[in-house]
Amino acid sequence: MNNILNVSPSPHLSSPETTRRLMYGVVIALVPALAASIYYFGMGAIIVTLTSVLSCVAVEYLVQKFILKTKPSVKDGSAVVTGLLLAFNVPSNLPIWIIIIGAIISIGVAKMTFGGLGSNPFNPALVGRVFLLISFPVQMTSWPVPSGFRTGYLDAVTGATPLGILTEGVKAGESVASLMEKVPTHMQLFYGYMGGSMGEIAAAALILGGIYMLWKKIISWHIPVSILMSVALFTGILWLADPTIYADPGFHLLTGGIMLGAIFMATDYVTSPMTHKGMIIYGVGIGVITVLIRTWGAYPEGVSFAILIMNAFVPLLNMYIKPKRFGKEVKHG
Amino acid sequence: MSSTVLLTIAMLSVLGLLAAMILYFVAQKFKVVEDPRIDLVNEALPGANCGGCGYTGCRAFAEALVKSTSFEGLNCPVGGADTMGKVAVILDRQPVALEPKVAVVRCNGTPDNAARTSYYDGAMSCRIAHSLYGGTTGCHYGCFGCGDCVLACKFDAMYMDPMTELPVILDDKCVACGACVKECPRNIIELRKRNKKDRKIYVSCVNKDKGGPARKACKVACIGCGKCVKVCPYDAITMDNNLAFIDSYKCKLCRKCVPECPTGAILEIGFPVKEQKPAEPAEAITD
Amino acid sequence: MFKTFPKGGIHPPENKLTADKPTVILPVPPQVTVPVSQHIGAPATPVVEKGAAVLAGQVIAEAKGFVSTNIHSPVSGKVSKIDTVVDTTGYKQTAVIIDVEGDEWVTTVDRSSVLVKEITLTREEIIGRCRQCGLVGMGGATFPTHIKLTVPAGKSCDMVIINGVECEPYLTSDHRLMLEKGAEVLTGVTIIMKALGVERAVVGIEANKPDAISHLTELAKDFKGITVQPLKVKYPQGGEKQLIKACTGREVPSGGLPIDVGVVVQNVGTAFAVYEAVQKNKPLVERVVTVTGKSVTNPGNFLVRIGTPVTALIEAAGGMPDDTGKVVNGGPMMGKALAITEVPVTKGTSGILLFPAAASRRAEVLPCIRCGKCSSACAMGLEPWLISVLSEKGMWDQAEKEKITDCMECGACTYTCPAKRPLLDYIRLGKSTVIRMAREKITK
Amino acid sequence: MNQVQNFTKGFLKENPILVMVLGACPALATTSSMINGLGMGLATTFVLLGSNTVVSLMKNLIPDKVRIPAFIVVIATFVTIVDLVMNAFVPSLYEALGIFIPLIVVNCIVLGRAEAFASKNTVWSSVVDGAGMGLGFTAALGVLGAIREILGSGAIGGFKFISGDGILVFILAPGAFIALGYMIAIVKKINKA
Amino acid sequence: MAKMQSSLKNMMFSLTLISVGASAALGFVYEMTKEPIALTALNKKLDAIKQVVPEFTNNPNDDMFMLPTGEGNSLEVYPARSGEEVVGYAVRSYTNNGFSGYIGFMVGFLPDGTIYNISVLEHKETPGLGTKLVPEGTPEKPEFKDQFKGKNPAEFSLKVKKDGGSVDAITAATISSRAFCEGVQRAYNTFEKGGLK
Amino acid sequence: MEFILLIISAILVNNIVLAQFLGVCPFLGVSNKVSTAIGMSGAVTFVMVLATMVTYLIYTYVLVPLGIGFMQTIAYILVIASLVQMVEIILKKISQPLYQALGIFLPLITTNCAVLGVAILVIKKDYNLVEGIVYGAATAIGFGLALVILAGIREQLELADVPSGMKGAPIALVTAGILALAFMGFAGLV
Ligand SMILES: Cc1cc2nc3c(=O)[nH]c(=O)nc-3n(C[C@H](O)[C@H](O)[C@H](O)COP(=O)(O)O)c2cc1C
Ligand SMILES: Cc1cc2nc3c(=O)[nH]c(=O)nc-3n(C[C@H](O)[C@H](O)[C@H](O)COP(=O)(O)O)c2cc1C
Ligand SMILES: Cc1cc2nc3c(=O)[nH]c(=O)nc-3n(C[C@H](O)[C@H](O)[C@H](O)COP(=O)(O)O)c2cc1C
Ligand SMILES: Cc1cc2nc3c(=O)[nH]c(=O)nc-3n(C[C@H](O)[C@H](O)[C@H](O)CO)c2cc1C
Ligand code: SF4
Ligand code: SF4
Ligand code: SF4
Ligand code: SF4
Ligand code: FES
Repeated sequence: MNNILNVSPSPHLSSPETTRRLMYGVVIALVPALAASIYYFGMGAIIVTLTSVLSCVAVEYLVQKFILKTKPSVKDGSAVVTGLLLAFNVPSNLPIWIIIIGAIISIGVAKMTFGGLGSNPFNPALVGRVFLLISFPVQMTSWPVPSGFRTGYLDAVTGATPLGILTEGVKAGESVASLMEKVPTHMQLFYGYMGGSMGEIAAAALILGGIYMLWKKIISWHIPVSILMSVALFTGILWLADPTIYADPGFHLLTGGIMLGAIFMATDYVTSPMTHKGMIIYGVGIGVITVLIRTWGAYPEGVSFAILIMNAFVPLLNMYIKPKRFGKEVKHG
Repeated sequence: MSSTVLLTIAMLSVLGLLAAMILYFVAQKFKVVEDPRIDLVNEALPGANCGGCGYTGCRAFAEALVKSTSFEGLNCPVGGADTMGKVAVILDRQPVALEPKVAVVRCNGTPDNAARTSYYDGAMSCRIAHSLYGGTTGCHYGCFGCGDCVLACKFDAMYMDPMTELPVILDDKCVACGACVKECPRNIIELRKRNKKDRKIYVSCVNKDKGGPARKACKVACIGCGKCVKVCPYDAITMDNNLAFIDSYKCKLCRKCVPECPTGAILEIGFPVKEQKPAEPAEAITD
Repeated sequence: MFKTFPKGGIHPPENKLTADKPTVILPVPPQVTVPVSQHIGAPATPVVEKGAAVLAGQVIAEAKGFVSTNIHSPVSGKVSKIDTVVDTTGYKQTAVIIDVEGDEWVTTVDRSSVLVKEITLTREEIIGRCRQCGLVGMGGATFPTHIKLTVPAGKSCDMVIINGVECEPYLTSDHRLMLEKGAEVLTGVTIIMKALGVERAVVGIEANKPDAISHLTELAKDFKGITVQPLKVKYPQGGEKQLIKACTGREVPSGGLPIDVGVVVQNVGTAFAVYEAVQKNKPLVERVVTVTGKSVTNPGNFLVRIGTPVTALIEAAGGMPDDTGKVVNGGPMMGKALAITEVPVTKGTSGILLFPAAASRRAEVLPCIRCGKCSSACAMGLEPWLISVLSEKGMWDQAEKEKITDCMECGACTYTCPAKRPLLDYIRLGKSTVIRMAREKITK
Repeated sequence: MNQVQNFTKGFLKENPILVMVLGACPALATTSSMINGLGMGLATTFVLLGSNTVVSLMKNLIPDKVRIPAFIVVIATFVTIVDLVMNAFVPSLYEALGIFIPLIVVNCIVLGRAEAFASKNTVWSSVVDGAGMGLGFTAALGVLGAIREILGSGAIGGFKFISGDGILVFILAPGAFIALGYMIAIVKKINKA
Repeated sequence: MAKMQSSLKNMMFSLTLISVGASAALGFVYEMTKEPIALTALNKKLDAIKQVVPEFTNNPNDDMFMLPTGEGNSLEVYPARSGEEVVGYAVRSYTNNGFSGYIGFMVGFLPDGTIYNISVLEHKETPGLGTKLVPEGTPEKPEFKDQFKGKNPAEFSLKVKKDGGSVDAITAATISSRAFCEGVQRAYNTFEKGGLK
Repeated sequence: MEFILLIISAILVNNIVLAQFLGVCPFLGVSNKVSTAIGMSGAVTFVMVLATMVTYLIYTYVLVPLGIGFMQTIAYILVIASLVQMVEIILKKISQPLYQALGIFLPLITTNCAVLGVAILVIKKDYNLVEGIVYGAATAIGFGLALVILAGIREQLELADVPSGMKGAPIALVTAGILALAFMGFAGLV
């Protein structure tokens, strides 16, 4: 015998797909949106992104090394994705210390506390985002207005998001038609010319990333499509019912975090259902809650909350919605 | 006294009386279904819910104890005589004196002793490995070293020694619950009588192959030569399927068998060093 | 045109390196080791003693009980000893070890290669012959054939499906057999049909074997009731439930057998063995084995005697490459890794697959990211991530509710998992535990 | 058990909220500042002391079957007394604690102690137990309140040490849950060591 | 002393005993605290009034009268007098449109309608956001409320700037600010319509 | 419409556990399994509606006329405790299956401060009887919703490798915290 053989149970083959490849696939898919926000927000976008990614990775590493005393797993890339998405969900002029708090919450509280990758019931980046939104409402809602590449960071000129303008205006009794003149055109919205969170603005870039992920089979269509469809349907009904106080579906689809949320955040494997049927229910839930919050709630935007709320239902969906088993059950004597 | 105070008193008395009556009738209608001693016994048990007693948990055992008429065959290995004594007081019975036990790993197939013939690369579980094939060495009986037993131990009484790739039992922590015994797919672990100063003498091998193959697979295998059986003055050693076994209740720790074994399969642990025996890695097991 | 089963399935790289390598007859080795248990069920009892002279084709171990079958000597020579040896299962088993002397056969065996199409035996005789000749399923499960050909009381059978799918990557022994012995195989199918009393047989073949499809389609014109069904390439199409679904649309119930939907599935190799046993009175003492692997110098398909050491096969394929890290008996998806290569070929050995060291180790296991890819891959509609963790945590009751016992151990889930979780390892553990517990409950 | 142990067990080893996780509602609801937490803790301590004393005094006068209603009456009486007294003399704290003062009556610690301890032990032991448990509860609430106040408003005991706001979540519901969660985890760790 | 058995008689006896004891204690404490509780409530009101109008000598609580808001309900008005001269009116106003609903105010007007001061009596607004309605600042560090002091709603538009008024809203708490304005406006309207100006 | 708002408010916006901190002990204690959580929700709903009704009547028609409103706490707790007992007896007599399903939870409800809390809140908020009952029912549903969600998550966490120090109450609390965070999104709906 020349060498000692390896013995393992079958199968002896494994697909080339790995967790790391999937995670970096998401990173690649996020590049167009990142480019867009750097184009519109400049230096701020770069600083926010770098801080967020670095602090997420650092928090994960430090928690594993010093608190949990487990093998560091930062190289699986999930912390990078969380970092990027956290950055995408905050204004590009957010002070660094707030971003670091966000990273601590995202990774430290929402992910590692539950046991790290794969165990967290809630989307870490969104927990971080919502935590910041509620803790630092002032900083989290002063949105820089887009301009060409800008080198300034904290000193950006701020303004309201289109959704903010809409919500405020409707509450103050203005008609949607007159408000629509104050917001960018649908085409501008599509290319991302609006105020908002760093990464949510450019629908075009986000859709591009989504197509890439669909092509690479990183995600399936069920979640994004069911979210977008249900938002379109719900807002469409409202719009048809009373166009003076409800904006059109196109506006709703192109503004706020809908695209980012539907394509990148609701699709997070860990926190979304396992079966296609479950995914559709989940998606519709997100869509409906989003519109609910947008039209009747205190917040002008509700995607983050909607996703977190539906995250909470995922275990129940997984429990009660099972894939179709092969073969009917028969009684055996 | 003001009228408020009077009203208060009246009100509360009525309420109190009502409550008392309701509860009285409830109590009358539904006499206690559960023996209150079950709670008491349950409280006296350690609450580890380890299953060492053979029941699904401490409470189930408490029920069994209360229902039983004697303690024959009922024992909480975790609490030991102390606990059983307490239970005996509660139930007003005689405790059965049981000798304390301790778990012992009966394999010494370190990489030095038993050469690896294959590398196991499946999920880290002895059961899975065991259901896959005979073993990573020529010995198809010995330890796989994936540590199922260590995971099973609820009392932190075991760990895997990375050098020997064998589990080690910490005598002072082991409560002889037997979880590891049940878990080991190879039946390597045995509960043996606990001797003074944790001394033990046992055949640290479970290989049932004939001498030749056994020896070839592992330097310290029991080859079934029978010398120990002959030398034992107390008939404590039996030979079955080419494998010697020392009954811990018959063994008087005289140590006569130990030098007899040509392969060193019999280990003596916890004794003062008598003579310098070369290379006895088993000494590492105790401390 | 190309049918397949509807849910799940994967498509690993096919790597059919030996598809065009004609079968080579391997010389008889100087010594053979014939385990007495080469099938599912009770081991056979040796009926020869040390030193006895035996002829090729002579019974050396007799079936013990119903689910068992005879073992024949594959060579002529002298019994050197009866001992326990490690065989392809990885465990020690009783085996008859024979020193080869010449190649004398039992005279009743017709060794000519003339095709005999006419079937003279009756149904009962066919089944008896299969039992006598030690036939087992050649598709991997090695279930004694005579049992499968006996339709249990209360069930009825209306068609036979012949499994020519060979969906495992690398393996080509069935493929070669269909090309080289097509007519014999189809005659064997006809015999099986007769034994079961059915009029219809379908041979399912995957689209990656176009030559076999056209060859058998052509030949089948001469056989009544046999059609060839081309199938899409998708693993695990060879699993009998999937194959039945693909060919007929019938769904074998959970916990049921093919016979519950009126079907019996047999492998093409089994059909060939049935042909040889019934028409030529030849017991199952040799089979085609594919020896393959990317590092193998001279991969090929070999006709070998049972009991030949695997080392001899590897030698025939150019020897064991230095960097070999894993040797698998069977295909890469379902085959069994060998701890040592000094083991004999048995009735169930369909291939010997060598992996270089670099490809032989499993990747680091990461936590499940709940991507659901394993669920999508599972053709049985199970949730591998769930049942494997239930099994890992010892939650047997829940695992049973989640139908862990329906798993056919195809390994598609483990293959797909991006986190490289050993899903099937734990599922297998859970499955066997659940089955054992269910049995204990019944006996109690 | 000696009385010192009897007293101190309520702080870490058997802390009502941090170990037994009883009385979680007031612990979450009234700890948006340290002062409120302490106030709530002291109110509970008073009830606990009172009910433990009375119950152990009367333990032989109360037949088993009515012990629960009897205990409840005793406890509710003390709770109402606290309610009235606080309303009269510390109105600001009374308002801050709001509905959670009457709810002391259902705080499992109080009934639990009456049932598990006071009804079986001497008056003195019961007083010590009540004090220990109550003060343990108070300490836990105080610390939790302090943590939330420091993080949430950048203040301690109402005294601000930063300008501007803190991390607002910590004075809101989510922060309460999260802070208590980690606090329990830490105490678990300490108790284990 | 032996433990009492659970007979009906014993149970009733014991519970009645406890009830009587408990209620006696309760009744006693109630009697004792009745007055301090009433006093506290009154003081609270007087304190609030004191904060929002100039020094007075009367007891505004005794002189309280109701004025209709014109929305179907009435507000309490507390006149503050120094001697015989009316120095101001404290109007107990409210709004239901706070972030968490109801907010109660005491708005103090000088007899000419100028706002003297405002005090928030009751609210459930979010800590850190809506709560910024409450504190009173210093001249160096004015708080939200301070911008109303000395303004006369006749010329000072009681609306947040977003809605075209003159009030600087609290950052990120427009809803609370808006509600605050509404409550003050209600007080002013009532005050004005009541002909007190 | 008013009732709808009341219901939405009680279930989503001012969820009894997640926003008002009432009933946290059973929320943590009975949320290990979804099936038990569902049973508990049913029992709580039943008792809460009944208790709200009875306490309301006692308060308005006994305590207030007699001028002893301060006896609220003591009267309520006795009423609730006896009520739970009675429900248990009646349930046992009239419907075994219902008793099997809810019975084990009933004793837990006596010390659930949500029940007493709601009874007190109904008075505090000046609801009339119908509003009070609707409020009680909606609150209980809100409790049930939160409980079942938490149970689902905890059952899933059973299978995950939660760090040992966080197991049990701590992780349940952190989960509840994040859940509360998510529910804050409903702010302003009413
Ligand atoms: C316990 C058992 C009983 C079986 N009984 C029958 C039977 O009565 N009829 C039959 O046609 N096949 C029977 N089989 C064979 C199965 O149908 C199947 O062909 C065999 O298990 C191999 O299938 P596989 O390679 O897909 O696993 C039986 C198998 C087992 C394990
Ligand atoms: C996942 C899986 C894949 C299989 N693939 C094949 C295959 O490619 N060819 C084959 O003949 N049998 C295959 N089998 C075995 C068949 O299910 C079945 O046992 C066999 O066709 C029955 O025929 P036999 O009894 O003649 O072997 C596979 C079984 C499983 C579980
Ligand atoms: C939990 C929470 C509490 C809030 N509390 C208040 C509040 O008390 N008062 C308020 O005006 N806005 C509050 N807001 C913010 C409003 O939802 C809304 O964003 C804001 O009032 C209007 O935005 P602006 O002032 O930035 O224009 C709160 C938001 C959240 C999420
Ligand atoms: C398709 C996809 C989407 C993801 N979305 C998110 C996300 O929205 N937020 C986040 O924190 N991590 C995201 N991740 C990374 C990772 O799954 C996440 O950190 C886990 O929840 C950590 O357990 C995503 C990963 C993939 C593959
Ligand atoms: S021969 Fe004995 S000691 Fe050696 S490995 Fe096997 S069981 Fe262990
Ligand atoms: S070592 Fe074995 S017998 Fe001893 S306590 Fe651990 S599991 Fe129980
Ligand atoms: S091995 Fe079992 S669970 Fe996995 S895919 Fe195949 S049938 Fe499904
Ligand atoms: S494929 Fe792997 S990572 Fe994905 S759900 Fe299945 S087990 Fe988890
Ligand atoms: S304190 Fe509220 S339920 Fe326990």
